[in-house]
This record gives sequence, structure tokens and C-alpha cells, in this order.
Amino acid sequence: MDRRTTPRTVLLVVGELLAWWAALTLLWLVLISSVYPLEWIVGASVAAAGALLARAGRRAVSWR
Amino acid sequence: MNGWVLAATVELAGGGAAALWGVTTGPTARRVVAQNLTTAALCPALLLLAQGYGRPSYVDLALLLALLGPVGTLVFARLLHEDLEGQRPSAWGLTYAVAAMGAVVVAAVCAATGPGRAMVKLLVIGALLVGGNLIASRALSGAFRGVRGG
Amino acid sequence: MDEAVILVALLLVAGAATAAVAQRDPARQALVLSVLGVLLAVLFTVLQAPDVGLSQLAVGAVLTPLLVMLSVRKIRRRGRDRDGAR
Amino acid sequence: MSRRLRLWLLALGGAGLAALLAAACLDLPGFGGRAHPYGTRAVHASLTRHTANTIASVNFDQRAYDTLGETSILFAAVLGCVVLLRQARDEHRARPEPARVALPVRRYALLVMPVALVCGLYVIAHGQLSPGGGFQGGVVTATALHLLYLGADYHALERIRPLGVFETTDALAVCAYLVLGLAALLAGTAFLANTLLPYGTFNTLSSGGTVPLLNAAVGMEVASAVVVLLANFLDQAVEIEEESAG
Repeated sequence: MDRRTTPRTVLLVVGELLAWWAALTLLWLVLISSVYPLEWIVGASVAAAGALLARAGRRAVSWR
Repeated sequence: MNGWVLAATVELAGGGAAALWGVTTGPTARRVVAQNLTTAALCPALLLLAQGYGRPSYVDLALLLALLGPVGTLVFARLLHEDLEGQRPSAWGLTYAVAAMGAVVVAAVCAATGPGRAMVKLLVIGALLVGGNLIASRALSGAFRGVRGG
Repeated sequence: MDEAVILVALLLVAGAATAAVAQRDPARQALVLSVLGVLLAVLFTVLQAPDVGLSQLAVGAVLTPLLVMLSVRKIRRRGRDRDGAR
Repeated sequence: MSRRLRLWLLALGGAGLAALLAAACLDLPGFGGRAHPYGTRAVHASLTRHTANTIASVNFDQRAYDTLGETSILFAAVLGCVVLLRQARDEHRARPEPARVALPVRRYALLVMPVALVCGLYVIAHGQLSPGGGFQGGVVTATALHLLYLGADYHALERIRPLGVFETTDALAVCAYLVLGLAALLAGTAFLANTLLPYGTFNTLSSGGTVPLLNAAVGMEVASAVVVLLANFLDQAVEIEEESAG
């Protein structure tokens, strides 16, 4: 792998993950019927898993 | 029986019978198109049923169908693309008509629900349904032409 | 009057199931099977069993067609390889 | 046994079965009545244990032992598939060809994959509150990963799917179910009895005692089992080729 880890690429990766995480957390909040702290915690962790999968999927496709 | 369940019955009878007829007769190209339109015809029926029974949790069924139905069509588009070569299976008029009907149903159910998170959930389902349906139709009409073997 | 929707769903499921049995080609059978899966999910919903309907939807919409179609592809590819080697 | 005798035996058995079925049908209660003796009791039991979805209460509390059986059936079935579909000695693996899928379909797959994952986990997490549960959500979660095969190619799917991890998770999830049952035994009650944890506030994620935990274990088991099952089918359909005998 010859890709260098410049601050710019790190920033882009973090930005992509954060954008996915925020969008998926919003999706979770739309899906559920009532909101309380435990729901926030579970939703945020699920959205984090989703964000990681989104990034892994995009990399697996474009990385050839 | 309230109006919502009646509308769902009509939709189920019409869409289901048409889909069943299309998927059991004719060349393979017509059958995959009918399989694709099943999702678009029956998902609004599930939404209407949820509204008619007054059970918001039944909306999850429509959510999963809107999510998984187009994926099922992608399976056929991918694994049957050699059979479909040269047939260009597409029925864009019908696809747009069914998509518009789905949008109308989602709008009606949204209007009955009133603003709130439940309405956003219905809109998400509508977007997944219409978007997924159009993409699946696109996939059937030759998106996998560059695929060999795998 | 609520029975009308149950009757419609039952008739559609019976028709789709019969059609699935009557098809000879496995790929076309898988197409009918996926429609049957969705119709069954609707039937379970109108019978007020959404949990079962969700199971049917999850399995019938993608998983069963994918398994059947992958098996069909394997068998076809094998036949083609044999013909090529001959 | 001659052909004629066999046919007579079949006719006799069929006639007996038809008679019994007809008798049973005549004795059935009316369609969709108001009285449901078992249903009333199941709803009552599920409400006393703060489980909003009675079906989840039946599956993971009142009949948790049955669900253990079903879970092990799925585990054994997938194990059987893995053994049957393994790469035999006279077969070799061909590298799958990269696929050029039209761009809209690929974008759709990449976009819907995380959405499907979140929806699948939502169905698992809310199994004891709304329709759904470990099995349904697990299948949806596993399906989400395979969008990458449909929207791109098998090689891309293999990159994000560490098969060994899923095989281990499958076994660990079945073990977790057993351990939760044994924990109740150690606490001095019956195997899989739902008396270990507080029942919590009605209609929240943490309500229902051990129901959410058993539900999560089943969800993990089903998701990894389906991934392993599809991996073996995909290997056979895409990668594994017989050595041509010349």
C-alpha cells in the first residue's frame, strides 16, 4: 500500500465516518417510537457500526 | 371495515393478481419485471394496512419490504443476466405508474399521521421504495452487462 | 367485513403456491417463489401475525432466491465446463 | 411387496389421514373468535414480566427452551452445509473476475448497505417491543453485507467479510444462549428461567429481564450463520472449479 497518511487524508476519513455516523443516528431516531438515554446509546453505537461498514464497503469497491 | 383496509384490499387484489399473472407467464424478461413490480405494488398495501389497523409498529413490515424487495430483484438481475441478454427487460411506463402510486399512498398515509418522527419514517420508506424500484428497473435493463463469471 | 382482505390474501397465496409447484425451470420457480414470499408476508399481516410476516419477508425476499439462484448458477457452470472439456 | 399391495397400503394410509383431518376440521373452533385461552394467558404472563411484545415473551421467556432447540437446528444445519460444500481435493479456486456494474446500481448498493445494517440491528434491538426479533433482524443484517456482491463483485465482499470471525461468532452466540440459561440454574431456579434480571420499565429497551439478552444472542447467531451459509454457496458458485480431467 503506497498511500501516505497525510493530515489531509486523515481529515477526509474522519469526516466521511462522522457524516455517515450522524446520518445513521438520525435514521435510528426516525425509526424508534420513543426517545430516552438508553435508546441514544444503542442508536449511536449501531450508527457507528454502520459508518464503519459504509467506509469499508466503499474502500473495498474502489480499492483495486 | 374502514377505508384504509378497503384501499389495501383493492391494491392487494389488483397488484397481487397482476404480479402473479406476469410472473407465471411469458418470457423470462417479462417475469423479472413482474417480480420487480411486486414490491412496488404490495409495499403500499402494507402501509395502508398498518394505517387501517391503527398499529404504527406494522409499518416495520413495509420498511423491510421497501429495503429488501429491490435487493431481491438485484439478485435476479445479477444471476440471470446471461438469460436476459438481448431481451432488454423493461417496462418504464408501468414502473413510473407504480412508483407514482406508491408515492400517492405514502403521501396519503403521511397526511393522516400528521407531522412528527413517524411521518419522517414514512417518508424514508417512500424514498427507499421509489428509489429502490427505479434502480432495480435500471439493473434489469442491462446494468450487469459488463459482468462475466463472478 | 374485515374478512375480505383475508380472503384475497389467501386466494393469492394459494394461486402463487400452485404456480410455484407447476413451474419446471428452477430459475423461473425462484421468481415465483419470491413473489409467494411477499404474498405470504401480507397474509400473515392481515391475520395479525406481523412477527411471522417479518420472518417470511426477511427470508423470502432475498435469502431464498439468492440460495436457489446460486445453486442454479453452479450447476449451469459445471455443465458448461464439462462440455468445454469434452 | 408387490406394486399392487403397496398402492393399497398407500390408499389405506391416505384414506385414514383424510378421515382424521376431516374430523379434526369439523371440530375446530370458529374462525377468528373472541376467546383465545392460550393467548389470554400468554399476554398476561408477558405483561407481568414487562415484555411489550407477547411473541418475544413466548419465544424467549415462556418457551425459551424451544428457541434453544431452533437455534441449535440452525447451527447444525449451517455446520452440515459447511462440511458438504467445502473445497474437495479435486477442486481448485479460480480468482473471481472483477465485475463492471453500472454506476447507479453500485451507488445504490453502497448507500443502502449501511441503511440495511441499521434497520436490521433496529429490528433485533426492538424485538421485545415491536414486531421483529433476533431471527428477522439477523437475516436482514446478513443480507446487508451481500449488497456488496450484488452491487460490485465477490472480491469486494470477501474484503469486508472476515469469514473466520463470523464462524467464531456463530458458535459463541449459541454458547451465550446456553450460558444465560445455565446462569439461571446457578442462581437457584430452572434452566432458562427469566428470574435473573430486574424486569425494568415497561416498553423500554432494557425491559423484560433476560429476553433482550437472549434475543441479541439469537440475532448474532442468525446473522453470522446466514453469512457463513451464503459464503459457502458463493464460494461454490463463483470460485471453486473442478479440475478438468482433460
